This record gives sequence, structure tokens and C-alpha cells, in this order.
Amino acid sequence: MHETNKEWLPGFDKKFAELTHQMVKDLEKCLQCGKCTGQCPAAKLSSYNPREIIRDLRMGNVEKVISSHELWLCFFCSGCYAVCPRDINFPFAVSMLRYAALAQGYGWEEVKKIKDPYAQDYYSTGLSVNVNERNLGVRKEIAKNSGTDGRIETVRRKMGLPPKRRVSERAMSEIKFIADATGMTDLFKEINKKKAKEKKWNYGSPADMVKVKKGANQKFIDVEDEEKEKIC
Amino acid sequence: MPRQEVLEKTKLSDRMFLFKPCVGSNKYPGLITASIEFCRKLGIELVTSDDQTCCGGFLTFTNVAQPTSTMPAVARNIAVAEEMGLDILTLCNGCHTFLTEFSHFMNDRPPVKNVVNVILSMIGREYKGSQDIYHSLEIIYKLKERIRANVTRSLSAMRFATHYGCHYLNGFKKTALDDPHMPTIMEELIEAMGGEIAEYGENRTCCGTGLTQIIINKEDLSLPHTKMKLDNLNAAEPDAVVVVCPYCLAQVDRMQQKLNYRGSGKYRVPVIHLVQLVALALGVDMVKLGFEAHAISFKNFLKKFDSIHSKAGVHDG
Amino acid sequence: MQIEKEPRILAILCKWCSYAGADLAGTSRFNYPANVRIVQVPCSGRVDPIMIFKAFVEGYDGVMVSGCHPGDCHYGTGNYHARRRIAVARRLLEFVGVHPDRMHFTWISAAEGKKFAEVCSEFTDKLRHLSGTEKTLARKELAT
Amino acid sequence: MAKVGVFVCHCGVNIAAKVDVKKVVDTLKDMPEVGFAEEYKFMCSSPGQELIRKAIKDNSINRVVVAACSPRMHLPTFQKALASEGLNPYLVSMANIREQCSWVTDDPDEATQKAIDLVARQIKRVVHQDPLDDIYVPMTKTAIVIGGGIAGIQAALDIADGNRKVILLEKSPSIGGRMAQLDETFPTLDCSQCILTPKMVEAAQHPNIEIRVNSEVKKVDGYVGNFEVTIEKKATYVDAQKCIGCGICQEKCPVKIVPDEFNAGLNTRAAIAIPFPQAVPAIPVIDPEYCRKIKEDKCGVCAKICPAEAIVFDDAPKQETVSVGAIIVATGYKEMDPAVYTEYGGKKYPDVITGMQFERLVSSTGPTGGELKRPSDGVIPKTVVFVQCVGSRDESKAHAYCSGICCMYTAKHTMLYKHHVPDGQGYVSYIDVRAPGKTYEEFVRRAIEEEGVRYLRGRVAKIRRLQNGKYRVYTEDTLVGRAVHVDADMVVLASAVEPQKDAVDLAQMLGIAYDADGFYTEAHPKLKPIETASAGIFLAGACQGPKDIPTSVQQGSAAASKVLALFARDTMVKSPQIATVDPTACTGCLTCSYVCHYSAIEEKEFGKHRVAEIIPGKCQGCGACVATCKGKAITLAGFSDDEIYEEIVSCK
Ligand SMILES: Cc1cc2nc3c(=O)[nH]c(=O)nc-3n(C[C@H](O)[C@H](O)[C@H](O)COP(=O)(O)OP(=O)(O)OC[C@H]3O[C@@H](n4cnc5c(N)ncnc54)[C@H](O)[C@@H]3O)c2cc1C
Ligand SMILES: Cc1cc2nc3c(=O)[nH]c(=O)nc-3n(C[C@H](O)[C@H](O)[C@H](O)COP(=O)(O)OP(=O)(O)OC[C@H]3O[C@@H](n4cnc5c(N)ncnc54)[C@H](O)[C@@H]3O)c2cc1C
Ligand code: SF4
Ligand code: SF4
Ligand code: SF4
Ligand code: SF4
Ligand code: SF4
Ligand code: SF4
Ligand code: SF4
Ligand code: SF4
Repeated sequence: MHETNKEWLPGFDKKFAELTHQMVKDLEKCLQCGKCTGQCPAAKLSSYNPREIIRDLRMGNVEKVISSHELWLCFFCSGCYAVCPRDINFPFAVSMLRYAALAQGYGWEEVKKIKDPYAQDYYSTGLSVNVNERNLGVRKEIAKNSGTDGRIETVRRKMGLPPKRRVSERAMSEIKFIADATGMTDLFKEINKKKAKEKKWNYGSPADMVKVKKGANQKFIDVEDEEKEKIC
Repeated sequence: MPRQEVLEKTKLSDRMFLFKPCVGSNKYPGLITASIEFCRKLGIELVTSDDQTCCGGFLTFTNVAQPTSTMPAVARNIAVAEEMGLDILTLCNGCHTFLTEFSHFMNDRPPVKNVVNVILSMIGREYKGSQDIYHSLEIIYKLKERIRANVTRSLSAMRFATHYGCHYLNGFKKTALDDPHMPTIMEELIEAMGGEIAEYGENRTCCGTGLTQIIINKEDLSLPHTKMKLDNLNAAEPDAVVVVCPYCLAQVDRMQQKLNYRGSGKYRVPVIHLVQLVALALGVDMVKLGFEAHAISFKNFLKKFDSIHSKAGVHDG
Repeated sequence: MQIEKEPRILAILCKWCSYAGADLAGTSRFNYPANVRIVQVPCSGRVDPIMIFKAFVEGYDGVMVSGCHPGDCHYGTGNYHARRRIAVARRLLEFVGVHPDRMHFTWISAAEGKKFAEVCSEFTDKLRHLSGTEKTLARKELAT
Repeated sequence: MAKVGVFVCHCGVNIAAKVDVKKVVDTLKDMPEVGFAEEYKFMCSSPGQELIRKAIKDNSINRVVVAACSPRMHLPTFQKALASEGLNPYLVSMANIREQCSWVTDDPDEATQKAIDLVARQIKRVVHQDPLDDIYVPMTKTAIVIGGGIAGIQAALDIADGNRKVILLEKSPSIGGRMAQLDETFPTLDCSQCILTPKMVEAAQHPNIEIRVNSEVKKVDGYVGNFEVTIEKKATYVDAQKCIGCGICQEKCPVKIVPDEFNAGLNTRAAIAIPFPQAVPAIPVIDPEYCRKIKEDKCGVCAKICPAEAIVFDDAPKQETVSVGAIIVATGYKEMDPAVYTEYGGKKYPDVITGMQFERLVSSTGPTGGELKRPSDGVIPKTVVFVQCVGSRDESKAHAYCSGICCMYTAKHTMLYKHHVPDGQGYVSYIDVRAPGKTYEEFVRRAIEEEGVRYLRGRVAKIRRLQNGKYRVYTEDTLVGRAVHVDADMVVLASAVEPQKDAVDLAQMLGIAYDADGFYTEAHPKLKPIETASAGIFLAGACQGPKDIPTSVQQGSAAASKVLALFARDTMVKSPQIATVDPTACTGCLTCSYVCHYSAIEEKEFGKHRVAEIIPGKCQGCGACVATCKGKAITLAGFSDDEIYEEIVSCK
């Protein structure tokens, strides 16, 4: 049931020692009461279960957690923190665990999805949101509502604003400097190149595997079927 | 923290730094103009700067950048406001969270702060940690009585649902202005402006953006979740839903369009940021509210609003 | 008269927990170095830093103070007072040139005979490794 | 001139096998202080003691050192030997050459050397020892019990049966406490009122018990044996002497909007009311906040109608000071207000009620006459969720501790529920079921197995009201790891047991300790669970920590036996090893009074100065003050600076 290696994976603990040790200490406070999961939006729709992830971490099943699909299901809504009787800031732990996953080669395909729309824009415009509306449907609605071509640039002009928000030259050069100096730029490049490791584990009780939850992630159910033997 | 204590800690000044949110700028520009205009009416000058970029903290929590990279990026943005000697007003739950969390982190750990300042010194800036960072709810609630006294377009007979979003109330459960499970400040504000409240059960449920879920697991998690929330919201039949975060705004606004497009129901509740609502009630020029940039039309909303006002014989200021 | 070159230790023990713990070390026959001398006080809260200085002046190589575990003090809070006073004493010792490690503060319950014997042995070991010079210096200063 | 007799024991071979006893005696007998030295096989035996007695007589020694085992073992033995020869028992000292020497040292030479050293030190020390006299304190053999719940009633009855006078003080209008509000009680499901009422009546009729209701403690002076307690009786506006308890007044009073405390706020009552039908005493009290006569000088109906002319509108609080020898604190607990649980609706949802409200809802003396109907619309709830640990085991919102009783009363509630609504379904949300009492686990199993209650392991995350009037209760079934919800008609919150609001104020008046939560702290968690750190003040019931009825009653009886044991003597003997202040050396800084755990140090006038004074009856002899006093103005008898420093210095 449990991994034999009860330690944090090599490398990870060194790099994030300060943060992770505090985090693991925090997780020790968990009562396993389930209040977090009881209100978790992701748990409602999938086999994700914050309490179980904490349980696994406490039992030393670190690799199981960081190689799981479930790690990438958290909404970061902090609802779990808001109700937790021991004030465990679980979304923070998730964020750290995702770094741990990346350090071990898992989850790169997920951050790639994020990097493309947001990080790329940040690097080139200083903002993580682009003025170009990618969704044509939305553009059509805006066109209808505003009597324009539906582009935000046009609406902004109509409001007496420049077509898109200005970011100064100085600001651009500064954030590029920071990005280059601190390795952000390299990481962006790395994200493009990285090929994700295959995920090893997934959660979910046997009951979840038979019963497809309404609106639940079909993809995960498939995986669960394949992985059934491994878990039981 | 009891509400009174937070209110006492909240300092109002006649000049504040308006921290422009990315979504607010390039998708819903009305947020920024409405803020500037309504604050002007209440005697507060909001200052912006082109040196301000995306807050930067966002990149950490989406794991596309290491905290070591984003810490200086966040500090740089705060430093821009510090150089002007202004406290920061944020319009976004995310900006507020990231700026606050990172500044606490640096203020509590002088060695981290020092390292960050070494990097900032190379671009000629310094992070001091001297200015306060406020969520728009804190400032607007503090202004409640001033707002009440200056309403020129009462919201009477208009029914509003509220959506507080996650990060401010949940993430700061010990220090936020209101209770994470049963907040009332927005309701109080709406009532102060003459509006009515449409209650619905899923008020405190996440909008579904989920910081990254809108990208990572859009179809499987984010969308079904938002749909569930919207169905519940629809049943309360509000004239509009009021939010305090541009990400929530984008999600609730745009996902309605998406669901309509897919034929998964009829969703047409306009989504309005609190600053736009205050600006509306205080009589700010309609163009500055930027309703035209929203996907869900304000046509019916404004029709009802206008008919009430023409009946009452009230005219735009 | 003491065994030559072996460090000499004064152990100031509270009557309720630590003294009883030392007794238990005896009843259980846990040997420990013969140069340990025990003084009984009603409570570790009775321990005055001057007692500790006095001991160093008198030529002890180390002083150990032990009371009941936190929360178990027979007199409620005496051990907390002790902890605070000893922290101050430690700084003073350092100031006058006595290595602060020559003073050991610990909690030993009536059931921890083994712990008492172990602490005595470990403390003796530690004192063996500390050079005597700085203590001599201190003695001179204190004596004048 | 001190003349010390030294007696070195072989303890069979226990000492003699390692220590060369003879050498010890030979080395020490020439010390100038020593007047006599001898060795013997068993010093603690009768012949051993005789040796000491003889030396006192024949060699006129006036101090004794016995080198033997631990003083914890035999010091009293040798003290008695001294006393029997007319020598003050505090003039003996023991060198512990067994536990500290022969048993822990390998090498015989080292052991002998150490033994000589240890004995020599005690010889030096004993010279500094002063004769001490035991302290005798006279006492008042009347007790006061503060709080008239089941624990207080039990304590009062036991003391009264022991033929001592006792005052039973209760701040509300009736004794009975929380138990009077309960319906049936675990683990036997007998009716609470049926077993409590006879005790209440017995207390009221007992010649040795004086019940004082509507009364609170305002001030406590003195110390064990001689406390002076100032009591304030609140204005009740009804003359208890005249009232015949007919109850006409409460029927006729037009103001019927006072929240009924006894029914946990589920209904309202009149401004003048007897708290509940079985109250003892059954005398009404007017609530001045609601009475129209008192507030606006209108009405006056009750005065007109009262057959006994018992109404006195110009009543005022009265204070009185009583002398008592011992105090039992039995002030009980209160149920936490779950309003902070906004995720459970705060107080917004009428059908989300507390455990105590549920008790009243199913009680035949309750607002519905024992029919279980939910508060909002009177519908019989077919699905009820019982939520455990509300406010307990939750350091974030309320308390880190476990309330101890709610697991059991929740199991009881599910059974009572099934008895009222046989076709209903009960759910229990729990984290762990804590049922360690006798037959408790069996009781819980009965709820699960026989009554079909569904126990769901998981803390309730939130409750939302649905359009159809039901309440959706969200939780996780942690045993299968799935987020689930139950749609219930009613929800019962097992709200935490909390100390009384004024618990800390009372503790400070009494000078007793309390923990971070406000529960009173016992002198020792295992061995002195009834005593407080202040002599003569004892604890009983839930004021010390959450407790069920059996334990509260046990503690009530135990506290009574402590009081009776105290009262069995005419005076109190106390160890004379206490601290005294030398007023000429004291600077009056009173630093000492802050460290004293027993509030034994007070201020007094000394000439023109203010100095510290230690109350012998309160001082327990810990010595914390001695170490604190910068002016060395305090001496602790038996552990004076002279005695301790001599031990340190005389080490060779
Ligand atoms: C919902 C519920 C159900 C329960 N069911 C059971 C059960 O089935 N079986 C069981 O064994 N236990 C049960 N209990 C526990 C039971 O109520 C307690 O164990 C018991 O009441 C404790 O008795 P007590 O005398 O210590 O305190 P209390 O009953 O609280 O009595 C204390 C008395 O002191 C008075 N007082 C307080 N402060 C002062 C003051 N300053 N001056 C003067 N008077 C003061 C109060 O007015 C009160 O009358 C239940 C508890 C609850 C909440
Ligand atoms: C493994 C374990 C760990 C524990 N740890 C703790 C702990 O950490 N803290 C705690 O509070 N409690 C602890 N306990 C519980 C504790 O041991 C009991 O609460 C306590 O010992 C009960 O004391 P007692 O006097 O009632 O009974 P006992 O200790 O059983 O004493 C009864 C005595 O009566 C004698 N006796 C029996 N029959 C007769 C007879 N017919 N005639 C004459 N004499 C007789 C027996 O020989 C015995 O000496 C622990 C128990 C166990 C098993
Ligand atoms: S709510 Fe907190 S304590 Fe409870 S299971 Fe979740 S993390 Fe653990
Ligand atoms: S932050 Fe993540 S784990 Fe916590 S409730 Fe939200 S989705 Fe669930
Ligand atoms: S009417 Fe008079 S006698 Fe009767 S209960 Fe009321 S006060 Fe007492
Ligand atoms: S005088 Fe007061 S208590 Fe009496 S009947 Fe009138 S309102 Fe009620
Ligand atoms: S007794 Fe049971 S319900 Fe009550 S706090 Fe303890 S574990 Fe929770
Ligand atoms: S039987 Fe023992 S181990 Fe089991 S629950 Fe009871 S007290 Fe705990
Ligand atoms: S500390 Fe010493 S000097 Fe100060 S009041 Fe107490 S006895 Fe007097
Ligand atoms: S010896 Fe202890 S109990 Fe006595 S007065 Fe001093 S501090 Fe108080």
C-alpha cells in the first residue's frame, strides 16, 4: 500500500527545504476529519480528495502524490483552508507539491498549457492577459453589445482609452532583466522542451471507479480502469 | 479578525495607487475607468503608472515560474507605488493576494528581502514594505457612508446577486473584513445604494476559474463547476451579479456565452464589478463603466434601470 | 579528595520529581560518575543563580539543575520561574567567562531514573571535553 | 553548641558491600561538630532507632545525621525517634549513601570516598538547621459550595450527611444546573428529572444545608480553615419568605416575550416566572429588563393578584459575608453558542439547533410537550443529521479540546429521535467516537446496530438551506473517500462544552488556577484531581473540564470527603517549612508576590514602610519567592540559604 521510500525525493528537499519542511510539519496537524473534502469543488466533480493527499504525504507516499493526475485538479479556491479546524493551508501545499512534481519530471504538460497563454504574454507585454480576444463567440457578443467590431481595442478607443494598456519601455526592460537574471526565461524555454513523464498513480476509491460521477472527468475514469490492479 | 478592527486598520487617503489588473485592462477596461471616476467623485485621486506590470505572483501560483523569479517581480511593482508614497488599491482578488502574501513573506524574512533588493538595485529600485495594500472591498466598505450620501442614481428595485470570490475571504480568513462563509459587506453596500439582494445558495462557491483549472481541466472541471453555480444563480433571477475580481468577472461572463453557444441552457445574467456598480450609482458617465466590453449584454438591465429612473423622474447627473 | 581530573558536578534537584528520579537511578542500579553531588531543594523555583555561581567559585566543573517537566511542577509554576532565571544565569556565566555549556538545565521526572544517570554521564563527558582554562579565569574574577 | 550524632547504616549489604562503613565513621568522628559516631546494620529497625535515642540521652547530642537510604524513605522514621526523646524533629538530616552512592558506584574506594563526603556535608548542614514547630491553624467547620448543579448538590448532601453545615450557593433562581434540562440520560436512558428532583428536594429539606439562590460570590478573603466569602443576592422582586409558589403571577403577567433560558431559548415566558415546574425553590423571579412596572412604572398586575403579597418592586441587591472553612467550586459549564459556525448557517437556519435545544424538544416538559417537531414549521423531521465536534477539536474557530460528552449524548439523541420518530433516519457526522466509560461503547453500538443510525465518518463542511425547506449537509465519507451530502429536515449541532462566562473572574477572586480555556486547574492531574493549588478549595463537576453526570457526581462526593477530612480535625497541621519575610530587610518591591503561585504574599505596613508578609496558612514552601528576592529578605525554613550554601561549600 505504501511506498518504501518515506523521504522526500532526492533533490526536492534540498531545493525547497525551508518551505517544504514547514509544510510537512503543518500537515502533521491534520485530523483527517474530511471537512476540506466535504466542501471541495474539485472533489465534488472528480476523484480528487485533499484529505487523502494529506494522508498520503503523512504516510510518506510522496511519489504517489506528485506523480498523480489529481495534483493538477485543485481550484486554489482556499475553501479547504477556510473550513480547516487546524488552519492547514492546503492550496499552498499543492502549489509546492507541483514544484516537487516538476522537479521530478511530472506535470510538465500541465504547465505548458498555462505557459502558452499567460507566461508568453507576460514576457512580451508585461501583462499576463492579451488584448486580443481569442474566442470568436465572445467577440461576436461584444460586437452586438457595443455596435463595434467586437475587438477590445475598439471598445477601449470608444471609451477614450488607448487601444491597449500601456506598459512603459522601462518596465519592460526591467521585468526582462529580472526574468533573465533569476532563471525565469530559461524555465520558459525548458517548459517548451520538456517531455512529461508518464503519470504513475491516480487516486479514487474503488467505488469511484465503478460509479462514474456526473460530470466527472471521463479521461480519468479510463485511466482508473487501467490502473485498477495497481491500486488494490 | 473582527470587522471593526480591520476597518480601523484601513487607512483612507486622498491619493492612492490604483493597481491595474491585467484582465481589467485588456478585457474589461471599465473597471479602471469606473474606479478612477467614482473615487474622484468621493474626493479620492487614484494614480496609475505605466511602470506597473502584471503583479507577477500569478506566475508562481500557476507554477510557470519559480518564487525566486516572481518575488522580485512582485516587489518591483510594489516599489513603483512606494516611490510615489502611495498605498495600493487592488481591484482583483489575485493581485491582492499575491501582493499581500509576497510582501508579508519578504517583510517577515529580512534575508529574503535583502536578496530581492540586490536584484532590484540593479534596475534602480528598492522594496521597502512601507505602503499598505488594500482590497477594493476594504476601501469601498470604508467609504460606505460617503457612497450612501452621494448616490445620484439609486439602485432601487434592482435585484443583485453577489459573488465574493475565493482568495480574499477564504485565503485571508483570519484578517479579512468579513466572514468567509457568510459575508454581508457587499449586500450592505448594495442596500446602501438602494439595491435589493437576490440570495442564492451557491454564493460562496468558486466561480470555476480555479486559478489554472480554466486552462488545465477546462472541460472536465472548470466548466461543469461554473455551470452548476450559474444554474443556482439563475434560479434566484437577479438583474445582475456583482463581483470583486476581474477573473471571476471573466469566468462568469464568458462561460455563460460558452454554455449558451453549446446549447446547454440560457444564461444571461450580466456580471458587474463592484467598482462599476458604485460608479453607476454615483452617476459616473455610462461610457466610463465599460459595459460594452462584457459578453453578456446589459440591455435588459439598463432598460429596467432606466425605466425605474424615468418613472421616478431622476436624471443622470 | 575527589577522583583526580574527573570533572565534578553539582546537581541541584527538586524534591518532588528530579530527586526522586535520582533515587530511582539508585534503586535501578544505573551507575553514573562518582563525582556527582546532589543538593535537594523543594522546587527548581528555589534555585537562585547565586547558587550556581557559588558552585563554580567552589570549584565545581559543572552545575546541573533539574525540576519537574513543564506542567508537572508540584507547585504549579516553579519550574517555569527556574527556566527563566537559568536563562539569565547562563548569559551572566558567559559574561564572566564560564563556558555556558558548564551549566545544564533539564527536566527529570520521578520515573526517569535512567535519564538521570544518562544525563550525569553525558554531562561529565561534555565537561571532560571542555578545557579548564576559562573556568579558572572565571573563578579568579568571581572570587575577587 | 551543636553536638552532632552521626549514625552510618550498613543496610544489610546494600551499603556495606560497596562502602567501607567503618572507615566512614573513623574519618568523620574527629570532625569538630561531631559528638558521637556509630555504625549499625539496620538503622531504621527498632534497635537502630534505639541507638539514636540512647545517644541523645547518654551523649547529650543535639543534632543527628543518619547516613543511610533516601530521606524520602525514612526521614519521618528518624524524626519520630528524635521527637520521642524530646528533641525537635527538624534537627535531623540524612546522607543518602545508598541510592546516591553504594547503588550507583562501581568502585568501592570511590564509593567510600563519596560516602564520607556526603555524610560530612550533612554534618555541616545540620548545624544550620533550626528547630521548627508544626503550624496549627484553627478553622471554621462550615463549607460553601458554589454552584448548585448535580456536582454541587451531591457535594452539599455528602457534607451535610457528615454532620457539617454547608451553604449551597446558586446564581440562577433554582438549583439543578444543566442536568435539570436533560430529557433522558446516557448510558441507561433513565429520566433525568426523575433521578435529580428527589436530590434537589433532599437538599432543600436537609437541616444542615442552606440553599441560597440568585446569589453570587463577590469577594473571597482568608485562607484554608478561615475564609470570608462575600455573597451578593440579586434583586428578585419577590419575597421568598412570603411567596407560596402558586404561580398565578406568571400566568397573568402580560409580558410574555422573555426568552426561556430553561428551554434553551426555544420559546418565551412571562416577565415574572418560576424557572421550571420542578424548580427548587419554586419561587418566581421578575426579570427587570422586561417587567413593565420596573421599566416604565406601568402594569403591576402581579402585585395586585398575588395572594401572598409577595411582590416587592423596590427590591435591591444585598451583600453578606459568611465565614467558612472550605470551599467547593462546582460552577459547571455552558453550551457554546454555535453562531461562529457560519458555514453551518450561524444562527440563520431555524432548524439547525444545538444539543441542549434538542433535549428540550424531546422533553415532555419542553416547549412542544415532548413531541419532536422542528422549530421552523412544526413538521416532524424524517431525516436528522447530528453533527459532532462543533466547536471542539477545532482550534481555528473555537476550542482545541474534546468536549468529552457529546459523542455519548449524540448517540443518546439518535436513540431518543428514533423513539419519537420510528420511521425517521438519523445520521451522525463524527471524527472519532469517544466512548470509554462503563457500558458506553455498548450504548453507541446499540444506536448503530439496533436503531439503524448511520454513522458517517467526516466532519460536516457546510450546510445550505434548499428551496424545499430541507438542509443540505455536505461532508466527506472519509471511510470511502468520497464527498457526499445528506438532505435533512433538521440538524443538531453537538456544541462544545465551555467554561462559564464568569469562570475566570471567580477563579481570580478565589486565587485558583485556570487553564487557557478557562476551566479550573486541579492541583495534580492524576493524584490531586479534586484539590486546587490553594489549600481548602476543591473542585467538582464540569467547571474543571467537560464531564458527564457520573463523573460529576463522583467528583462532588470526592470533594465532600476532602472537606469532611479537613473538618475532622479541630485545627490544621501544616508543615513549618515555609517562608518568612524579614521586614527590616524587605524593600517592599513585592516582586515576590508575583511569583507566588498561592497568593500567599501580601502587603503590610511596617513602621512607615510597606513590606511583604507571608501568610503561613497559604505558603506551601516552594521557595520561588526566596530566589526572587533581591534583598535576601526571605528565608525558607528547612531550605534556608545557610543550609543550602553550606552543602555546596562543604563539598570536598
Ligand atoms: C445536550 C447535553 C446532553 C447531556 N446529556 C447527558 C447524559 O445523558 N448523561 C450524562 O451523564 N451527562 C449528560 N450531559 C452532561 C451533563 O449536563 C453534565 O455532566 C452535568 O450537568 C455537569 O454538572 P455540574 O454540576 O458540574 O454543572 P452544571 O450542571 O452546569 O451546574 C452548575 C451550576 O452552577 C451554577 N453556577 C455557575 N456559575 C456560578 C457562580 N459563579 N455562582 C453560583 N452559581 C454558579 C449554574 O447556574 C448551575 O446551576 C449532557 C450535556 C449536554 C450539553
Ligand atoms: C498499559 C497500561 C498503561 C496505563 N497507563 C496509564 C497512564 O499513563 N495514565 C493513567 O492515568 N492510567 C494509566 N493506566 C491505568 C492505570 O493503571 C489504572 O487507572 C490504575 O492502576 C487503577 O488503580 P486501582 O488502584 O484502581 O487498581 P490497581 O492498580 O489494579 O490496584 C489494585 C490492587 O488491589 C490488589 N488486589 C486485587 N484483588 C485483591 C484482593 N482480593 N484482596 C486484596 N488485594 C487485592 C491488587 O493486587 C492491586 O495491588 C494504564 C493501564 C495500562 C494497562
Ligand atoms: S479540514 Fe484540515 S484537519 Fe480536516 S482533513 Fe482537511 S486538512 Fe485535515
Ligand atoms: S483549494 Fe483546492 S483542495 Fe482546497 S477546496 Fe479548493 S479545490 Fe479543493
Ligand atoms: S402569585 Fe405570589 S405567591 Fe404565587 S407564585 Fe407569584 S409571587 Fe408567589
Ligand atoms: S408588573 Fe412586571 S412582572 Fe408583574 S405582571 Fe406586570 S410586567 Fe409582569
Ligand atoms: S466527545 Fe466526541 S463529539 Fe464531543 S468533542 Fe469529543 S470527539 Fe467530538
Ligand atoms: S478500548 Fe482502549 S484503545 Fe479502544 S477505544 Fe477504548 S480506550 Fe481506546
Ligand atoms: S522581593 Fe524581597 S524585598 Fe521585595 S517585597 Fe519581597 S521580600 Fe521584600
Ligand atoms: S515559598 Fe512559595 S508558596 Fe511560600 S510564599 Fe514563597 S512563593 Fe509563595
